[in-house]
Amino acid sequence: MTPFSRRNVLLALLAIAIAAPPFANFYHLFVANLVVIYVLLAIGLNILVGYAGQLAFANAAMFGIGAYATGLLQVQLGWSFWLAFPSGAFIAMAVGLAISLPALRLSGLYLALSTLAFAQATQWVFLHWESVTFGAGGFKTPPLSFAPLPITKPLGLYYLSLALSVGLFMFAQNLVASRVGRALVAVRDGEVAAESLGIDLLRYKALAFGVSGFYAGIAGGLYSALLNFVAPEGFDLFQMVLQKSMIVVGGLGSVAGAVLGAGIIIVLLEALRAFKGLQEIVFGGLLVIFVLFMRGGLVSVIKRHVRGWEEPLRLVQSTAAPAPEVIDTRPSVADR
Amino acid sequence: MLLLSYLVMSGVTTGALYALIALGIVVVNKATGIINFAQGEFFMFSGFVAWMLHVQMGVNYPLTFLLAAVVGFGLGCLTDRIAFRPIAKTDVVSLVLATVGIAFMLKGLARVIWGGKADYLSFPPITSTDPMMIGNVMVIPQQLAVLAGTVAIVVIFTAFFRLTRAGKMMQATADNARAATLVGIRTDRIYTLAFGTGAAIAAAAAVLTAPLTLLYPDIGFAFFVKGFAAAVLGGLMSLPGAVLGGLIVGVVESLAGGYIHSSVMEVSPFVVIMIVLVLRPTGLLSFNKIRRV
Amino acid sequence: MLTPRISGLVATAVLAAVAITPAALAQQPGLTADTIKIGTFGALTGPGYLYGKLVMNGVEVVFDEINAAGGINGRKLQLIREDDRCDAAAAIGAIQKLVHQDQVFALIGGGCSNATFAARDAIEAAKIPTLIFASVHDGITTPPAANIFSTALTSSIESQAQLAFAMQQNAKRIAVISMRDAWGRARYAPLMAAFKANGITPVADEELSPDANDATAQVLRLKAANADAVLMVLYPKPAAVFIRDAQKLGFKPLNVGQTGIADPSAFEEQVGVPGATASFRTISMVKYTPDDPAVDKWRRLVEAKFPGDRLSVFNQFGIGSAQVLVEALKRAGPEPTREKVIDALAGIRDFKTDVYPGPITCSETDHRCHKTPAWLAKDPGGPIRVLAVTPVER
Amino acid sequence: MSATLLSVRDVHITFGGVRVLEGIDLDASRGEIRGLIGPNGAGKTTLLNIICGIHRPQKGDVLLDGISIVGRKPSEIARLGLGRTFQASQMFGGMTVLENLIIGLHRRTSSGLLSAGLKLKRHRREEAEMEEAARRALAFVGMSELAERPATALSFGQQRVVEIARTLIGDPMIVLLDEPAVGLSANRLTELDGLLRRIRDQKGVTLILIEHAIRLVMDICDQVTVLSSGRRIADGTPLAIRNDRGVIEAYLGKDLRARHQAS
Repeated sequence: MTPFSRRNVLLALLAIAIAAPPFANFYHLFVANLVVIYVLLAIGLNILVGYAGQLAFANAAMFGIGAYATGLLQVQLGWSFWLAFPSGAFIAMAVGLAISLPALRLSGLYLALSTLAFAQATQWVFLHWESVTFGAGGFKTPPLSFAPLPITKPLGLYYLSLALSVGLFMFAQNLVASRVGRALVAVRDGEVAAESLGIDLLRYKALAFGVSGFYAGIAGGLYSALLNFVAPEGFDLFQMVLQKSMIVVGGLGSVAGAVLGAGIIIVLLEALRAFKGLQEIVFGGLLVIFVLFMRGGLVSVIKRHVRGWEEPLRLVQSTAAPAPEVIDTRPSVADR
Repeated sequence: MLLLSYLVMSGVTTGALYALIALGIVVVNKATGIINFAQGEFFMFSGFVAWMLHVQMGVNYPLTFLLAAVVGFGLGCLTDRIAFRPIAKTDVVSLVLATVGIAFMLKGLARVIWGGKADYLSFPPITSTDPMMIGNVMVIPQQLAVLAGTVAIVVIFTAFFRLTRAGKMMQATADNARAATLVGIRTDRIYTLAFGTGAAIAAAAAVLTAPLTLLYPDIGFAFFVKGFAAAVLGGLMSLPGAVLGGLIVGVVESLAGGYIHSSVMEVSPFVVIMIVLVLRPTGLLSFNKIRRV
Repeated sequence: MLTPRISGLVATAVLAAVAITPAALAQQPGLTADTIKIGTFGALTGPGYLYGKLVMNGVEVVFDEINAAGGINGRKLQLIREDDRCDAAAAIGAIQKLVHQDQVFALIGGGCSNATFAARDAIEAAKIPTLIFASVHDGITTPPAANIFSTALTSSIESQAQLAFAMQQNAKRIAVISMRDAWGRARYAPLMAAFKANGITPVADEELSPDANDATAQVLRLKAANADAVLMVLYPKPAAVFIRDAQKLGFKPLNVGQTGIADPSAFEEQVGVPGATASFRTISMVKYTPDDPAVDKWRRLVEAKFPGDRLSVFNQFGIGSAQVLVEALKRAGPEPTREKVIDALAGIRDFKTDVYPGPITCSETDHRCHKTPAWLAKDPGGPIRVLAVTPVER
Repeated sequence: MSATLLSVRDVHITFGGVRVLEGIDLDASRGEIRGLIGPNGAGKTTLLNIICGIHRPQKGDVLLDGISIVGRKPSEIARLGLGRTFQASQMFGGMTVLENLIIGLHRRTSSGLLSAGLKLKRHRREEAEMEEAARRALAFVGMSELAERPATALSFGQQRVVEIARTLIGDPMIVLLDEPAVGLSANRLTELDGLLRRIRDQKGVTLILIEHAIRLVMDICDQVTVLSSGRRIADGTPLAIRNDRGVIEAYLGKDLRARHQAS
């Protein structure tokens, strides 16, 4: 048997996550809640970058849009959190879909810049549309209450985040192992071939952006409730790099990797508090080291050493032996 | 009319700086096909090194310029050795993220080394500080020095690519890496050379503009984003395109600031770029390549 | 692999261990017979390190001095630093960690306005005595939280001072140029309120990016508006760019700076154009520029403790606030409790530090303890002059 | 239902001022194998790219089963029943061989975001059916044992075959093959020959084949079209083409023709 299979390990983590709060202090609960929120972000981003292969830099902006929408619907329109929160997620999804429109025409580095430009424009709007967004100073969100339930806000929010993360983890896992997930990987591995097989590039790129936006939006809503505060600087370059490194450390193109990556990066960020002032160096170095030495992320290392970690989508391990037949290949100039 | 000439003049001088950053980005992209996110940090770091040489150690300006370029070149080569060459065959996402990691490390390092100096470091001007008149537009001589430096750097690098063996090999590698390998070009050396020259351009830009823009560890990213935008406007592959892109970004900013409001200055180039990319997805100066399958 | 869930378990074990330890002062976290743990938070990395790390360095030299002299009632001060990266989430995390994990006795910190503002709820809930050393956001101290005091010049105080100064100098057409970041906004809104309170409107209201390298457009617009005084809500870098371009374009209003540009001689050097700073005046939160002989002692201590650093105004923020906190700890007596320290802070009246321009006065109802900005001027090439120390009161 | 399945009419295209195709006509009937040959640079691949929608001709029309497909997206044309393989390998490296084949069924399946994400019953059934169909297709090309291999671990020749199988599994009416024999050993070439015949005979699929391996073309094609410098210079049975002066000239050059005839 495989006691440390992917399924068992994830279930054990879940069990710990459910059982731990009564034993944890406010600080641990806060960090645990952050982890759970970042799990959502990392899964969403991994679908876009790891699976669909789109080099997009707008995830922090979509996270921000989710947080702002959830917060502002409460503050400006007086909606309850329970209405504002899902609406915020759908707004982020709609924005994700909208920025995917240029993505059909753009690829690679051009797409990277267009999403970077979008992120800059979003920051600008957060900063300057003061009548709505309260500008650079940000705003406090109304305190969240789980009123009829006998549960405090930090604990309630933690369990809400956890439930959503588990649900959306399952959704993502099903999705990537399906017809849709394969189409995304096909778009990543070869756009022309994917099209020749009837896969509509725009549709699937838009889908990846939309799903990613939805996950970021959910995460944003939870984040605004966790902090009770929304301001532009939370959704900046550092945020973007943070999320990117989660999927790199966990493993590009792996849902379980996104979970591991989010957990590790957030815990590491907390642990790095000890490296007074050296955070940037350690963090940057970590990114380089992972890209250099563990390109498949932690998941690929685990896959190599522990049985039972195959992804639902039978993603390839680079170490697999090539087929015996060796063939005379002619270098093709047409193939860049 | 005077307003316009002032705004254009200021846009052009700022744009020249963006153009230099864009040049570095394009040189690296031409050879390797990736965007070096650490380009802005090369600029920052070499600027600090130049400050140390010139202000703290009293090295004269021309020598500082030279030494900073050498340090920049070394920094670029090191980046290639550490974070590009070992993984050159992997996906673009990983490669780009590795340069992001380098950028963070350089930023952190600069903060540790120079951050305790409390504030924004100033670099003494190399030219007279008295404004001078060109027609009826007043300019600071240092701005003209930046412009002249930009022109010189563009000329030097264009000549490098057209005339020297190394330049031609870089060009060939950019056009078709596999074919270049087949004719015996050591492409890994070309990559090193590209990172090195890209960083050297950033260093030259830093020494030229340091007297205008104070030095601080976070100066890199803002310049990088503008430079990246400029490079994309120019089509990512063309040196003249990068210069044109830089000037456009600078002038757009300046005009938007002067005629609309200063609050739209920062965002204006990005709006322009999003429009350009939607209309012309491969930049202004590149003709559509035939998609090969 | 260490996940937070596992670390949660580990922490539980740690907590259990702590609970079992027969600590005589168990009711007072962070306090032992011979130490007092003080937590500090602010940016150690990122652009905000000026208002975080450097201020903490100032705090630390004061603590060292106290410890060298035997501590407070025999207890040595121990400073625990946490990074908030100028980020709301990280600031809340830092507070939670200092309070619940490190279990510090009191807090001194707060660099970036938004981060500290976001963390206010967490600090308030912990009921821990807290002294803010640099953050200026009005929301941190207004309405006052029982346990949070500030020795920073808060936004509204500084904004009023800036406008009042320009009006005293007989400026008739006052304009504003500001940055649109968290600090800039925290300062901007009260500034507009101050304009309104005085029944005037700014003749122009321009924005300059923190990273700007050219301010031609802004200068031309301000010049076109015929402004005779410009209130600058800018960091030194954009401010230097602005002053330089104003000089270039022959625009010479009264330029009114603020605490962000509190060192006129450093600023003159940054601007780099002789004579450009002639009409520049600025507020300082502290009375002395770093090269003033009056702060020689502190310069020596800072530069000895942090080799390579130069004494900065940011260090001085830390020195002043640490002296205030130390005073409150002393007043809390040999058996201090958090409540006693909070009361002691609230009871500080006319306390003189080595760096602040005027005395520090807190009260039960007003926790903005520093209301005396100093006005500095420096004639090009000449010495710095303290023009005035003007108490501001609403 | 007419006998002509694909009809290319008077297609012109220029790139950057260079005329790449000038007035090309090409017809393919149901169930035939049509060869498309010509010297390098004749415009063969460009023609395929026009047919499958990657390029849009400046002039002319392409009809698939009577419907004009010019201006449609490649994916749309694929869904109408046109398959395509490429000169360079276009396997999806991130998936196994079996998954590569399942992708070929994309156009014939319909699960969307929600039914896939929520793993609805209908979706699970569809997935099971797809896997079964993919295994059958692998068996058809005789590569069942490679199903779980990573696609990139296959040899060049094996990748070729899997690509063909991947295209066929979607049940296209017509398949465009761009130099399937490149890089194949002699044994493999024979296998390919057999495979292409079986595809036509058992599945009734129309094939358009670009190939430099003249022996293969002459062996299996029903009709051959010859392009040179962007023009169609001949069209007919392999036998007729073999003896066509224009073709020989285009391939060998005028001075060589004399020698060719002499020999």
